[in-house]
Amino acid sequence: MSISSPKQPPTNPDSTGAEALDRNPVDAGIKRWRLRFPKALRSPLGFVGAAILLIWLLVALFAPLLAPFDPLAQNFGRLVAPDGQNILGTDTLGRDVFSRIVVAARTTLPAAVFVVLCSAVMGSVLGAIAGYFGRFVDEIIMRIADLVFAFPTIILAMVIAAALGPGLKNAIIAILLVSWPSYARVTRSLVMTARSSEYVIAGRLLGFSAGKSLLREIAPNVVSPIVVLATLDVGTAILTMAGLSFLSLGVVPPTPDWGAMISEGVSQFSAWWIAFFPGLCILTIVVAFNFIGDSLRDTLDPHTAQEVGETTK
Amino acid sequence: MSVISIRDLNLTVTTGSAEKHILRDVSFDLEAGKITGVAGASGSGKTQTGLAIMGLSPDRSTLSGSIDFAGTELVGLPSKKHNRLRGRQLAMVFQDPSSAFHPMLSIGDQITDHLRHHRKVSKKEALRQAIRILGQTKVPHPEEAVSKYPHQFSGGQLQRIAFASAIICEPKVLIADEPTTALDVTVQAGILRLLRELCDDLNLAVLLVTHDFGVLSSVADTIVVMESGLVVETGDREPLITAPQHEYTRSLIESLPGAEVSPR
Amino acid sequence: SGGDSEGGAAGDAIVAETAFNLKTIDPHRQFEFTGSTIDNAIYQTALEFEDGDLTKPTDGLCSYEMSDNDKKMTLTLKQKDAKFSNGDPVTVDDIVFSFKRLQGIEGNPSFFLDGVTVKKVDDETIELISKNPNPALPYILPNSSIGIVNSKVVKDNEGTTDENDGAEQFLNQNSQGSGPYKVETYDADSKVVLTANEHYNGAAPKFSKVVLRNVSAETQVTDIQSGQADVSFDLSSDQVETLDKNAVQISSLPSTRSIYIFNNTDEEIGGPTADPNFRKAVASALDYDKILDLAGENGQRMASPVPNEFNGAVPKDQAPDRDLDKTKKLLDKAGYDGEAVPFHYASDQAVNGMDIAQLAQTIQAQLKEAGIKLSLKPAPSATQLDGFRAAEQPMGIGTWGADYPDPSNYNVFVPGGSVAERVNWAEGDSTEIDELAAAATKAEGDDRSPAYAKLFQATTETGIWVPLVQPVSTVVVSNRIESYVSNADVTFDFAKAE
Amino acid sequence: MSVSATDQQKNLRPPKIHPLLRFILVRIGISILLIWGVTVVTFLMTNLVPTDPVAAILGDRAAADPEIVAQTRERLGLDQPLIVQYFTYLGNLLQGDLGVSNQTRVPVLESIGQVFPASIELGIGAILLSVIIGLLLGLLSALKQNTIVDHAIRTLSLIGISAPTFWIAAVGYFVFFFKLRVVGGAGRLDPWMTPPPRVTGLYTVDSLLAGQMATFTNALGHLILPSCVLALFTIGLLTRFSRSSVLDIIKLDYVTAARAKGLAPRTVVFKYIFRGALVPIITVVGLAFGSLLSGAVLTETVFAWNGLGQYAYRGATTLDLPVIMGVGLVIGIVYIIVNFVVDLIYGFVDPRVRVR
Amino acid sequence: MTTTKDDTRTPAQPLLELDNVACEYKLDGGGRFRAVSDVSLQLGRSEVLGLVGESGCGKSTLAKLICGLEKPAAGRITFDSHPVKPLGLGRRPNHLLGIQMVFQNPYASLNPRRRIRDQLTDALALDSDQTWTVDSLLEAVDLPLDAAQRFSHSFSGGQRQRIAIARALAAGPKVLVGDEPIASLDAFLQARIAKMMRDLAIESGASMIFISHDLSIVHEIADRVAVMEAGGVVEVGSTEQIWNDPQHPYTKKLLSAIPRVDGKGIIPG
Ligand SMILES: Nc1ncnc2c1ncn2[C@@H]1O[C@H](COP(=O)(O)OP(=O)(O)OP(=O)(O)O)[C@@H](O)[C@H]1O
Ligand SMILES: Nc1ncnc2c1ncn2[C@@H]1O[C@H](COP(=O)(O)OP(=O)(O)OP(=O)(O)O)[C@@H](O)[C@H]1O
Ligand SMILES: [Mg+2]
Ligand SMILES: [Mg+2]
Repeated sequence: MSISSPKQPPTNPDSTGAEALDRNPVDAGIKRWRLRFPKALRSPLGFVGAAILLIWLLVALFAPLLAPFDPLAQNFGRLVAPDGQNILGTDTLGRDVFSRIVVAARTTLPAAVFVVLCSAVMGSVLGAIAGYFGRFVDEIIMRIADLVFAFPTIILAMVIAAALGPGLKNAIIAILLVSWPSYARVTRSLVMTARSSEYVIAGRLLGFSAGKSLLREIAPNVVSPIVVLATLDVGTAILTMAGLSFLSLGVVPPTPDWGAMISEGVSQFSAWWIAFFPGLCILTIVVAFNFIGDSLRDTLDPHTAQEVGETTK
Repeated sequence: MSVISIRDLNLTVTTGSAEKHILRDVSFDLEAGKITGVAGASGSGKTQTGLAIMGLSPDRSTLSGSIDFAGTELVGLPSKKHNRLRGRQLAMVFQDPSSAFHPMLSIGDQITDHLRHHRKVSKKEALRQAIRILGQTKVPHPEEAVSKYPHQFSGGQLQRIAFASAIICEPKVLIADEPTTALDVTVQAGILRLLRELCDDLNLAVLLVTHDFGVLSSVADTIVVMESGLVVETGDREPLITAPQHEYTRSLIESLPGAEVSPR
Repeated sequence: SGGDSEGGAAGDAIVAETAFNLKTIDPHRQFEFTGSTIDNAIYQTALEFEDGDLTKPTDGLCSYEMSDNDKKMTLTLKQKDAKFSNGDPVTVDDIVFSFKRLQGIEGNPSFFLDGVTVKKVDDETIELISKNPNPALPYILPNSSIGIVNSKVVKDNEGTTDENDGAEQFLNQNSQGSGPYKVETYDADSKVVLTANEHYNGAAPKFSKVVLRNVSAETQVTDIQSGQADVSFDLSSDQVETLDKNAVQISSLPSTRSIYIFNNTDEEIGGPTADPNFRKAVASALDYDKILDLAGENGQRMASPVPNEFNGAVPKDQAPDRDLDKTKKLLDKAGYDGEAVPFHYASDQAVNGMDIAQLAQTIQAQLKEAGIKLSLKPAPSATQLDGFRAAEQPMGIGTWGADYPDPSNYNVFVPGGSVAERVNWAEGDSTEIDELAAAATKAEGDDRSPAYAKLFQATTETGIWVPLVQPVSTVVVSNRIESYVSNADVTFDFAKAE
Repeated sequence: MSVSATDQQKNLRPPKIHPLLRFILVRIGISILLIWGVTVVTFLMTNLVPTDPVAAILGDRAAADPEIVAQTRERLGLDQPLIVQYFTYLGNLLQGDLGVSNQTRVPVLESIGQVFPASIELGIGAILLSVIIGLLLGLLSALKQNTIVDHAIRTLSLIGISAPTFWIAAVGYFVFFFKLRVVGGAGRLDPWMTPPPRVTGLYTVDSLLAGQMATFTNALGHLILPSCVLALFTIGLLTRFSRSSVLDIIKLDYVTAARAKGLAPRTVVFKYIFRGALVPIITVVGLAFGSLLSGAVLTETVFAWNGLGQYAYRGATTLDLPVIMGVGLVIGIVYIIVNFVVDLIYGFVDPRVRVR
Repeated sequence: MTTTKDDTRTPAQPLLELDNVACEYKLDGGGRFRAVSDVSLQLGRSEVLGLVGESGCGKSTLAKLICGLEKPAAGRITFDSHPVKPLGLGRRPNHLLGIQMVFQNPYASLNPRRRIRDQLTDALALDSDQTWTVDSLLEAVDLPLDAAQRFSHSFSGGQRQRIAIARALAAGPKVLVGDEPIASLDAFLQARIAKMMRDLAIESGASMIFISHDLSIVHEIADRVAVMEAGGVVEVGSTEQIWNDPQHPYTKKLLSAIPRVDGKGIIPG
């Protein structure tokens, strides 16, 4: 439902001078494309984000080695405050909070990345179809996207999860169903801009069919904004999954999960450590993805960046 | 007596870690009642020269040298003081008339807000003057025009309105940055005529930035040719065009179709 | 804390908090904790349990007499000064109408008077005739679902004694009882406010207003400590532990609810759970002390689904203990190959502060130690109940709250009973138990208790039901309330709080 | 590059209706279509839920009796084919009948009438906070681009959109209410307070209307924390968006032109830059309102805020289908209406649509 | 509407023929705008037709019609005795591949994500005669050979436009349509690129339609000139004829508005 007027990059009278290159935003973005990832990480935020993410990846990878205790074993006193043995305390069932937090990274991270990958693929394919073929195909796909947008994410996910039953798989399905439209919107708008751009028309004049030009000429130009959007969206997916778990509609116990740990913890205000640390974990990891995504977005040209920004929920 | 006298103007801009020298020792004068044209290929620093006079150089740039405006040194002038000159003494017209106006504000509002700000005149009085000025710049139906919005005008009309806005406070200096580049030839002629008239009638010192020697040949009194931030040649219109001294000027003019350059 | 001065603002209102499961306060339809808490304050009943002694029904509006064969009960109107909230006196007609309406509208509590014929004898006497001997009847009548309503007003507002009754909405908004309070505002989702019934024939309550708020347990913790609330119903033992004991009063009572594991007897559905050896292995694999720990200080072991305070309860020292060697032998006998058994429970439910989700995780961990693998299948209680009701769940956690304190209420666990059907346990599956059940039904007077105890012991021995714990019902009361009554009958008596 | 007005007119076949009217009509059309779509989705969604509504309606005891179950099924029309059920549902909807909650037997419309103002109060509180704070921060950040202020604001806004709402809500409740006592506790009022006489259903407004200052301060004290928590995400969102939107505008010629006119910097910022940036921002505010409604589910749960979110949560976990359908429909409609209004504002603000 | 018949027909069968062509745009606010109406034109072999007129008069629309990128509202376009069909979703039919276009904006007309070589190879595949190779193309447009390995962002506007020309030529077109291919270039580059286009087109045996609003450049390179005003062609004739003896008042106005680079200080018009 957003009104987006396809803006053409400004055309300025140009020279042969090489310094003029920086002045066209499209080019500036492209020039940086190949350097984008390393460059994005060179910005302070990007670096901090990458560092945090790296730490979390290592944690997830080596969780079994890092966790001092069995995350499922109810071996300790219940609700023990952080001390030398249980450095982050124990929960209501006497399980080590630190071990649970560490192991929970193993479910959260891959699940979030997986769900984002799926919805990015699903959304951008649909968006590309809508954007390229236009007319009623576009109408149908985008109206459905609008409909999904019109529903509050968490309520829709809640109903889906409640209907299918809690569980990681169902939470992923629920999030997938509600998160594809942002990709569809961005892709559609990018494809629509690209479709009427002169290089695509030039290709069509050289005898490319619509499908070939979509794949060969447009797709490469849409990938990077989608990557940026997806990076930012991993954070959102983690938050939504945590929200579902918080409402006991997500990961099935006893699998450790941050959202579920918070939900357990808020009923024990005095045992603040149960909820506080998992919240911090969610915060840091989402911040990491957002920092990286934001730095990546800065390397896009302004128009595309805005397109990405506008539709992010 | 020159209204503005630029001496050894240097401008450097820092982008990231790199420093870029945009203007190098630029010197020339603007005189009242005369149009000084600045020519040069794209990126040669024409626009930046104009902006330096207006005090609108890019952020994180350093300006050195001297711009003397009727006894006031503009280089290093505190921005508050510069702001008092802008619009009132120094006016500017931009290349693309359709983007130089805020699409959501009425024409009347946009050409009088600086008048009201500088002169503290009432809204009604300001509008009255606006209508007069629009008449002077030959905008059709000035009374209706003030309540219309930019998109309701053609490019040529908007450029006339931009001139009206520029002269409404009776400035001494007018900087016109490629005022006709975005316009059709037929419209261009009208705008050039308007520029000439305004310059003569109001005794304005005009700085006309353009890379079109046809335009300079029609209206400029003196011409300054720039190449990558350097002034390569300064001179009166006719000799400079017909018998350019500098190799760069010569190559520029010779590349134009229909140019009449005297052989060496 | 500044709670006291703030609390003072509450003045003559008493604020109670509970997580609502409120569907209605039409007494003849309500069947949940919140509804009955409210109806207890609004409606009087024909009989009562004095001072919460559930073993001895006493006179309420009426006095009663049972015939020798337990088939006829005679009620005599005793409190002739009782008045409804609009000033009408309570008559025998009102009582008869209320009984008949309960039976006729086919609501959830209709079963209370199944097979009972209500007959007005004269303006002071009513006869209740049962088809079969019905010794439980005196224990049933004190239930707030059998509250006495003003028949005239209810009839004027579409109230009938058959399923065409349309007075529910009316009764929600305009209570028609003779109890100490009446409804001021009713919002099933958030808040119910009661005000004193000035026509009440007992001592006028000290607090002329009762605010019952729908608040989750975690918020109740902060509210009771900060003086935002006077009474909290749902705190878990862990939460109670953290409270400042100088600022609050804690009353814990044995709960009338039982928490148990059910095992499906149908091999197609339950797999290993259909094997008695497996079920018994489960019973001996559990670490009951730890489970008891979750329930808090006054939680009790159970040797059958019947709460320990009830007639017919199996003494709790007969409850099984953990014996992993036994488990191992039994599992070998059952030929259990370590396959994961789906274990269903309601993820959003807490029973007397006992979180079912946590209980399930504990059970899973304990059974794992014994070599039994469970895969947890949590679901919102509505969905979970659907599956249980359809008898499709192999194993899981069930809870039962007493409708009335009589062992016959637990016949649902006996083959053919409504809960037994959910594990596909039908009459005839066990002749021994069928015989015991028949004997218990026949038993009279003092024989009933041992007869039922025998029945439930046999029932529990099959391992189809593994009773886990009888939790405690904890009511936390702020220090602003100087004296109060909280007992097994009324969890908290608003009218008696001072 | 513009065409002279006369040329345009010569070849123009004018539209039959005024473009603004047409714009509005098209928007209304799309909105109606979307609302219809929402009814289909809610209906289908709830029919996919594998639960038996009859059991939920009847309750545990009565559901055991197959005869009663069959009767109820017939009474509710659940024995009809799906399409017939849908049209019955649609017909009822058109008469303002959203059905009756399976759990509480209260008509859904009535309950929504109760909880909706609560959510709106929270939503308006949050959106006001986020718009004011978000826009100002965004503006500041853009004007001070690449300074320490800008970096700080950008970092903070990123953290703002990264924090799990329910966690912040719990931490905030613990710190600001439980420990510090600077805000009101759970719920919309202290429990013993009587809500003000209902006019709008917003306690803050109603108490002011009734002149009950004590109630007003109390309601405000309860409102402040949840709306701050809820606003946190949208503040981050709007800060970021208004920053980039302002940066886009700052580059434009008309801003340089305005500065070249010697206007006071304040005038340039608010009259030119901000106004230009506002149009895209309005759209995002519309979208942000949608995400507020989502965030409300979790926030309301923590703060015992008896609004749509909590109502929806209870509906979803008890699989109370009429409630889910009702809430879905209402929120969908609100979202569509908000965006419709946003589009209209867009149309009215932009003279290119308004004036021809 | 004044319309003029194209009476300067080339004797033989024309390569491209427009017959009373019109085009309409739907406007956002409803209503329609007729951007081109009743245009008849012919293009012979090895000829350069200049198309001039002020902004918005429909020049680009006409170019799009010729390439099949817009659907004509009326009239017929014939290329090499084949009707020009509007381009749908499928491939462009082979017999129409002989019409190629060079666009106005050099920044948008090359794919930023593909190497120059790939983009040229796509075009070379169309030319059965194998007249060109990537290297010879680059040489022809005065670019270093290593340009083939690079992406478009490393070229300036003028260089890109030359690549775009090379790509259009590579396809071996019979008609090359240039839609203001020089408008966004530096004034000092415009004439150079325009001449290069003409020379390359004629050398490779193609015809060219050269759209510009810069009459002095059209004068330099066109054999015939068509003048457009408000969607219609008002005058067609040989360049000399138009320049020396313009018939239509609009043409006169247009010509007189060109400023001369003579240093005389005369404002045209
Ligand atoms: N804000 C800025 N930051 C850094 N460099 C700038 C900035 N603005 C302009 N430049 C550089 O300054 C040089 C001179 O620019 P200027 O705009 O004065 O050129 P110009 O002669 O007006 O060119 P054109 O004919 O294209 O308008 C160019 O190399 C340009 O890249
Ligand atoms: N897609 C479109 N929708 C509506 N109107 C259009 C569209 N494209 C062009 N027009 C209008 O059609 C007219 C002719 O446009 P066209 O682009 O053909 O002009 P042009 O002669 O190429 O102008 P320029 O010299 O500015 O490129 C213009 O008035 C333009 O506003
Ligand atoms: Mg410039
Ligand atoms: Mg064009």
